[in-house]
Amino acid sequence: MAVRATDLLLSSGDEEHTLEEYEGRMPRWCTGCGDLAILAAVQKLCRDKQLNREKVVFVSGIGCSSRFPHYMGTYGFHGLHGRALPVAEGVKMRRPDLDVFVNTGDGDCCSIGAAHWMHATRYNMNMTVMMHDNNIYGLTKKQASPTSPKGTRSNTTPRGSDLDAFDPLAATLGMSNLSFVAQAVDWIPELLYKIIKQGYEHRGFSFIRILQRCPEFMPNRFEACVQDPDKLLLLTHKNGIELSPGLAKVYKNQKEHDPLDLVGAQEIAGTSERVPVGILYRNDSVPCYEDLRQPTELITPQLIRKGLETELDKFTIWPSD
Amino acid sequence: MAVRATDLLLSSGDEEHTLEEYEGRMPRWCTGCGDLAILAAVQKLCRDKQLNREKVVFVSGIGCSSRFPHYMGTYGFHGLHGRALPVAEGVKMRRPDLDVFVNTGDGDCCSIGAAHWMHATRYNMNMTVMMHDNNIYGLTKKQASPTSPKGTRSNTTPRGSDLDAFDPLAATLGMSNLSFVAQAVDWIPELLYKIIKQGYEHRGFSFIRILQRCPEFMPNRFEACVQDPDKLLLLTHKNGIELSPGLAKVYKNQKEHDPLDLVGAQEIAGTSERVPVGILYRNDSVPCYEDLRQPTELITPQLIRKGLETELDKFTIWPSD
Amino acid sequence: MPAKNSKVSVVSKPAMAINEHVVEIISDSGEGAQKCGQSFASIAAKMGNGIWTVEIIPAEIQPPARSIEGASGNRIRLAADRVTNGGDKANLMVAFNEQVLLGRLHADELADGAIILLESKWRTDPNAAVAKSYSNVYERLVADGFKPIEVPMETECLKLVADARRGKNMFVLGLLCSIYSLDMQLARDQISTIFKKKSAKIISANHSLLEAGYDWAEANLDIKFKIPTTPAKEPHIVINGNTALGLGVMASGMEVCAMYPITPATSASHYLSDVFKNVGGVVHQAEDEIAACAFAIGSSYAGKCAVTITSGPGYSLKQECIGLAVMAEIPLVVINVQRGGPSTGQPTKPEQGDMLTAVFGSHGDAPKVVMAATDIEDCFYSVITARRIAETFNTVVVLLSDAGLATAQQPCPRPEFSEDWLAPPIDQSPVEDGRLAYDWQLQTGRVNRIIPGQPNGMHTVTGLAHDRRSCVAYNLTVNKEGVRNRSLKLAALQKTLKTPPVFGDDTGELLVVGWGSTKGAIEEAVQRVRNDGYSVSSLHLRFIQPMASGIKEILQRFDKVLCVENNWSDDMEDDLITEDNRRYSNLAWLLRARSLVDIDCWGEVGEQPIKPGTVERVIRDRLAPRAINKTAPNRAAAGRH
Amino acid sequence: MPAKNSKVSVVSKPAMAINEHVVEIISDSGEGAQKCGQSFASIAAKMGNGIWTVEIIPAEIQPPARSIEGASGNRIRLAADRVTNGGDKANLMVAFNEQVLLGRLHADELADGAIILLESKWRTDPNAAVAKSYSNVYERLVADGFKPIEVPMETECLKLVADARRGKNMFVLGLLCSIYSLDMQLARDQISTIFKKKSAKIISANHSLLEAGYDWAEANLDIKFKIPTTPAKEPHIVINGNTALGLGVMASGMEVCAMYPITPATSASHYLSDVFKNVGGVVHQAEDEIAACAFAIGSSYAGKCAVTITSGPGYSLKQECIGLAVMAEIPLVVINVQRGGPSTGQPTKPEQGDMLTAVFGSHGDAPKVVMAATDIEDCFYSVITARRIAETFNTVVVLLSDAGLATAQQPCPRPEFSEDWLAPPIDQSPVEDGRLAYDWQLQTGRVNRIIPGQPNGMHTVTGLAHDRRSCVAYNLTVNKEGVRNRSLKLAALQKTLKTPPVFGDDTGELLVVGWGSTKGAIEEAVQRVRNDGYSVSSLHLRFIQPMASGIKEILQRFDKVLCVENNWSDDMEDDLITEDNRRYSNLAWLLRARSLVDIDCWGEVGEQPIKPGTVERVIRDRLAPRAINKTAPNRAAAGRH
Ligand SMILES: Cc1ncc(C[n+]2csc(CCOP(=O)(O)OP(=O)(O)O)c2C)c(N)n1
Ligand SMILES: Cc1ncc(C[n+]2csc(CCOP(=O)(O)OP(=O)(O)O)c2C)c(N)n1
Ligand code: SF4
Ligand code: SF4
Ligand SMILES: [Mg+2]
Ligand SMILES: [Mg+2]
Repeated sequence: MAVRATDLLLSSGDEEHTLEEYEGRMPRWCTGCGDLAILAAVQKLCRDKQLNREKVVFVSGIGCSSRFPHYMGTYGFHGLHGRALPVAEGVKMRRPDLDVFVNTGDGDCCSIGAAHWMHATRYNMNMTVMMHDNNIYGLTKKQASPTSPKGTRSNTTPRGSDLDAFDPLAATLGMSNLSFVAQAVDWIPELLYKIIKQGYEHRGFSFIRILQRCPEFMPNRFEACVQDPDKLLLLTHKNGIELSPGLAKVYKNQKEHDPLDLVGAQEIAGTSERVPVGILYRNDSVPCYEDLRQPTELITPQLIRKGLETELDKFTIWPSD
Repeated sequence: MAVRATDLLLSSGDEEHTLEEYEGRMPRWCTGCGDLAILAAVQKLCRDKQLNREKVVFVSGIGCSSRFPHYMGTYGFHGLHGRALPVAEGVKMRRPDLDVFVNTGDGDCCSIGAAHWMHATRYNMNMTVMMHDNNIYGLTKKQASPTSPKGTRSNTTPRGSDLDAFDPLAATLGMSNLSFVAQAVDWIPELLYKIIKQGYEHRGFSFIRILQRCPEFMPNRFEACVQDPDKLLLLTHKNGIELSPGLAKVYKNQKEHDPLDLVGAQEIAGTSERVPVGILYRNDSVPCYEDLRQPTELITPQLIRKGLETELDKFTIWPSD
Repeated sequence: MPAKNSKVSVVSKPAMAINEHVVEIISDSGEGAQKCGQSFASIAAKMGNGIWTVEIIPAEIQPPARSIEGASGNRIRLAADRVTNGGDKANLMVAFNEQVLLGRLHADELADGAIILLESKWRTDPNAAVAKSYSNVYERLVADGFKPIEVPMETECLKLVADARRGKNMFVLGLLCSIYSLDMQLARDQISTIFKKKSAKIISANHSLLEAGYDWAEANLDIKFKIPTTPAKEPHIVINGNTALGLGVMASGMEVCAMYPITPATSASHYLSDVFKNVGGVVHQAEDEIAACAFAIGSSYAGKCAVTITSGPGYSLKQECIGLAVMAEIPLVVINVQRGGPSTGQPTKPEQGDMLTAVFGSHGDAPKVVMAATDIEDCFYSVITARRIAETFNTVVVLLSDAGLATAQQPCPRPEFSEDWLAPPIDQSPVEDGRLAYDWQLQTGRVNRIIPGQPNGMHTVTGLAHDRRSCVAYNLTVNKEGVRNRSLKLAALQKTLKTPPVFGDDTGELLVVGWGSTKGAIEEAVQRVRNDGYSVSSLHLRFIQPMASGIKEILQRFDKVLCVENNWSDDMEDDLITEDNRRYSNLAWLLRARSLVDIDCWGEVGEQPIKPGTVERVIRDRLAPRAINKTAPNRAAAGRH
Repeated sequence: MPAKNSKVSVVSKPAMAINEHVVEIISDSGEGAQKCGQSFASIAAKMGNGIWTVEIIPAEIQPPARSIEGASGNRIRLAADRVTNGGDKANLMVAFNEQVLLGRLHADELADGAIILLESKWRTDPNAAVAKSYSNVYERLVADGFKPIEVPMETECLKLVADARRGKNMFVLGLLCSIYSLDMQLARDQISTIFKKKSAKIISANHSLLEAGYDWAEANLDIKFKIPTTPAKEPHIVINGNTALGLGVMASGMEVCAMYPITPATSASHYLSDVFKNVGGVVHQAEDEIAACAFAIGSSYAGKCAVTITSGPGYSLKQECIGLAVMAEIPLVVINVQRGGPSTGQPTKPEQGDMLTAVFGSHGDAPKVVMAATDIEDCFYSVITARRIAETFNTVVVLLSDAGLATAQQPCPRPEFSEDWLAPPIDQSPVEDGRLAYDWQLQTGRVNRIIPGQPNGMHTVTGLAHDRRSCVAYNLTVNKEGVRNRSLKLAALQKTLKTPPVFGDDTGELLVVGWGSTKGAIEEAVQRVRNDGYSVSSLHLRFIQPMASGIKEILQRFDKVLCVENNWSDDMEDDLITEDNRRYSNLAWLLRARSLVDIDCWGEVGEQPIKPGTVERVIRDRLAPRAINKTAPNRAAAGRH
């Protein structure tokens, strides 16, 4: 767990930040929308970490889930469909003092934004990415998304979708320079919180797929999982998630999985009958792009003058007098 | 091995097609460019398969490698940087009678075209895709590509590139609905030919990464591998590639690998010290998108009239008389 | 059946004859005001009224209940004759709660003296704040001079069904049938149709609700109107613009639609996804708009002319692909259902803001055809024309519609299918020796393209500059030849276009020029002021690029010319704005450049399609600015921006 | 050192004084003609000649040897005074083989009576076909009236080095030093500089080659010119346009450049990749152009104003992102180094074809600033201005350069760095209560933006329509306020722009109007015809949007106005083209619309920047069409497009 500038600030004697401070505008999601649970978990995390609100930026694309930043009491960037990640990279690049979070949807991330996702993973910049996966296009009112299960009836697939669902976990586990992947579900707040927290604490690109209920357009999608704890497989490990006794009692299917074990993670993602929840992979030793490319000197007008003059010298014809 | 319409045509008593017929314009690649070897292998394949030239379309993006279609004596579509795959999908969608090949570069496919690549894999349309991977941007004169090894000095990374190379094999093996992945090298013509042939014979989306030498901008990149057969790991299997005695003698590192074994393939891609060459994965049972979505009736003016009238009826207010 | 019917006619009060009315039904989303409004419009249309419906859509999926922004519903203009637009403010408004009503009041959507029918249950709501809010709004309405009528919708519905929230809309339909003297049998049939997938029990419950509403109105209201009808002699279809686009795609013989979801274009693709299969077509939802466009290009290249449907943000993303299709001369139909811009803008609101990017978009010289549909019917036929032009000239045809047309419904004559609408089957015959890939015709720049599968025609198309053989070009002459021919095709098409007719006199004081979806509103406004004796005419464009000949001559025959558009133009009354820096409306740019006539412009970038009354005010203002200034106190609010 | 120097002066023949010459050195690619040309230009510049160099670049990485399309090299115009463009046809041509020479002949690049120096080794090539080809070309040259001089380059070089292919270029440099009476010491120094990373042995070998070339020329040629020099009193830098852009980025205080490789923009990023780090900057090569633009936006949003550099296809891809930056009011500099379009077009060739897509690109009303650099020096300063405008107005500034400027070299005064070029450090102070995210100033639409890290300023920016608090807007009034303010900023900027000066008299018969990189060529052409007594002036624009005031008044003072641009416009002489359907050149569209002056246009879409001689011919043609027709037989070939 890396120490952040913001952690240090706790000792500065400021007043404690309350949960309310992290609230922004009134959420405008449907009743029962899983995004609400994610919002609650994130606000709690911010409070528990006592983040300075002005030092936090939530970046998103377009979709129901991408409204997220508006509902936080921090800075936010609600950008373009599919482009949350490159925007977030730009924000982080020369502002390592800012805590960057990204909220993206399954369409936003896995469809139009897929190339950026693959490359963001590779850049491994220090940010926490939550992919709200409701298996559908919510904001545009029900079209199949890549993660929609085969047979999903939607407005563009009225006779049921044709393709097997795209698996974001397997895809991520194949990406290069990977440093953190986890899966959470919106309906187990404790786990949701813990997983996002680990993502936040991981120094690097933390990708968290969150199974998110959309009662409006996919009312029954996750019902079986919600109702039947047996449908989940909880990944536990001392370097991953440790379950509270309460949870451990309810969720009987548990698997010790060391987040360092990539092949194990691939097997879990590829073959599990049950929905894995927990940290699939974490590698703390992948360098962050913003670190690799940080300036070596303080940028001052003098530095710029010096650098520029050096360059100009190379091209200069001096008067011969 | 599926039977194709074109195979059947062999018996039609036409004259045999010669190798020359498959030649297009004079290749304008640099001397020693690996693209030349790929071109030769593909022309030979077309001749051996006796493809009707007018029924073959080569689709490409932009890059040195994407000039490929111009050099074939078939139809060709030299399109936009990164967009070869969606164009090829459009070609194939309602023209299953056409044999579609795609030539794309490492920048074209893994950088700007990455989202299309992921989704083309998922659509699994019947086409043969050759990714000419020279680990560099050739046409634009030497910028790092995602597959450039860390430390590559290029025009945009004059002090050496910062990131570990992106691994296209591992990435593909994480993609959903995957049906065929192989790796070839430009400098072993026999294997190159055999692998492309298997890709062509596979009914579905056959993705072949070809390590391709670019003497102009990466002169030493693959030299060690070219010189030292020990640096390669040949994947053999009765359902994959079987080596000629000659090759088997030179390339001592061989590994029996069943193309159906995905986890095995992931291990090979993820951990091999040596460059694997052969079929990593093949699954013949993934349905092709164009089949799933083919018209159920012959499209005639009558059919259109009928369909349209049925629709119009739904909205019609008939005169009440 | 007859019994009930006759009962109804017996109790009916005498009705006041009126020529038209604008009716709005608004509720929280999910309460069914949409369905009520559409049914109401359908019944009136079947009886022979002219109608035009406008959807009132909240911006969120599930906006908070009882909120100003949550207003969801339908505006129906119904009239004795054909109507071409949604009309002006509402003459009668049915509101399911006072908050959604307030939203419409804020938006200045109620005509003076409009009749208001308001669900009364909130007055006695157990939540004091709700009750308070209700009576506040009620009092404000009274203060504003309205005489709101309280309707115990909930109470009445609960007599028949357990969940009034799901029944109110049919009760209101009955109410409206009484008020507008509609045929109750048609209403019952309508209910049977819309619930046809539901159980008989549900249908009968809704019939009862309908009748309860009717009876309540007959018993309690003393308003009753009769709008004369002229029953259609020919079959008509009642559809919205996006359905018309979908039907147009089917009828054009296109086989592939590649798209990515985006509001407000998507509903056209939804419709197609449902029905395209019946004519052998396929809707491909691609991974993004670029892929959708590339997919369509691939399909067109292979001989199956394709369409891609999108809205602003998607249109911007397709720019590079559009340039490729222009360059390689591959037919392609691109439909852009415009929405409020720039950027994500106002996804559900209409705007005509994408014309100039349609004309000048994509780098380099990328000449393409740009058309704009003027009404629902035109949405249908324009697609057919677009496909034909695209394949005749092997180029890109951009068809502009907008969020207004997309959801507006209007009856229009039922199209009679003609096989001429379809392209002949793709040519797979051998290519004669010596014929080249780009055998540009000297006079027209046209080319007969060669399609994969044609023996002896093998070549590689490319987005690079190329010669007649489609070989990469390395010099000025060859490049110039290609650029010239691609541009020339527009001139060749232009020669076939008719000069659009002037609406009104051929000369006069003021000519209003519009394009696309504003046709109905502009012509109605012009007609109104002409009726008052003003010398005003209008001209409406369907083809934006190329533009028919003869337009300059028309413009020159008027003292003043004014473009009226649903897009931005700087206001000359803004302090900083001068002739030198004013940013004109889209069409004004083009027309000024081409005709050199000093064209003024007026535009609105708002929530709804431009109203005829607004255009009327703008016209009067332009004709006698001072006088109007004094006599129209409402002007500021209505926004001569 | 002095000894050798004096020796040289002693043997020198008397030189003919001339005012300027255009020299070309061409070879197969890889033979070093580029290096030779650049060195030659540098030496001349150091002596005080005006120079302008143009790269001759083959379209392929490694084109076939001895091929027409393979010609690679350099064109150097050198003159007594400052030159502003590459001039007309070549007066002297050094060719390493007859095929590359033929290429230039086909392209009509040799002036009448041009001196040709041709490597003679091919005459006796063992391959009979080669020898034949050589003598054919030689004879054709003679037939065309040239007197080619055969130079035994290979033979002479082999006396000194083993691989003549790698040495010839320095031999030719010596040759040219003799012919143009250049200072051999400067030449030696130049060699020492360019080979400074190589061994002393290599340097000395190249010195010998240089001198061998010089001596051979002195001994064998009787051509010797002297172009007067005016040694600079101030320090000058010799750079090309893309280096100037890179230096401009450094000097502007921007910290982030996000890009994706594309010709011809990339060399600017190459240069920056090399040096940006020295001032703390970073070049990020993104996965595509969209990501590059989004990355730049993110960085700018976070307070570090960023630039993204691209060419046509990449520019088209960025359209959606550009609209977002406009909408959310995030400063952003977009540099578009234009190339031949449309689509992939002609990647290495110059064109000014992206102006209208820069002005009107991106859906909806997306007002942005569009500037165009007029010469090398202007490339540098424009970036600095662009950054300042972007941050002052929180908007997008598009800076247009092109492939011509990108690779052309010219001496310009060495900039004196000023700290005013930089923005102050980003504001991280607390935001006062009540200040809103978009506190648009009523008069100017401007806003002081709040940057993450500022306590009390938290808000979420969005591409949706929004109000002053950056909350999503749901109604006409709020949306209109945003649209108006974003548009108004352009008017506010426009008030600060100076009317561009007229080159020549303020009134007259013809005004030529241009923009961007054609300035030098146009003004030179105008000067030439003015010298002949014609009443012609020119006007050149740097700011395309907004456009300075006073331009209309200037246009009106001339009988005729003609836009001359490096982009397409339909030719009125084409049968199908009429006033009604003509597609105008880019600037002509804008100027006609704004000024209502009947502006004619002429354009070229070709291989090279427009030449002054071409413009001159066009001018003469426009002034007296018939007469010119007769007296200029070359006209067709030279392409009045
Ligand atoms: C370029 C572009 N294309 C399409 C859209 C329309 N659009 C908005 S959100 C969305 C998808 C929403 O699905 P998802 O990303 O899964 O988010 P959710 O709403 O389900 O949270 C689409 C297609 C857009 N705004 N911009
Ligand atoms: C939209 C767009 N961006 C960038 C370019 C410039 N470009 C052409 S080819 C290329 C990359 C070439 O690399 P790769 O795909 O690896 O192919 P190679 O030349 O190495 O075969 C780039 C960036 C372009 N033509 N279009
Ligand atoms: S539509 Fe679905 S995802 Fe969107 S707010 Fe409603 S429940 Fe949530
Ligand atoms: S630059 Fe490299 S990839 Fe391109 S043609 Fe030359 S050798 Fe081949
Ligand atoms: Mg979703
Ligand atoms: Mg490459």
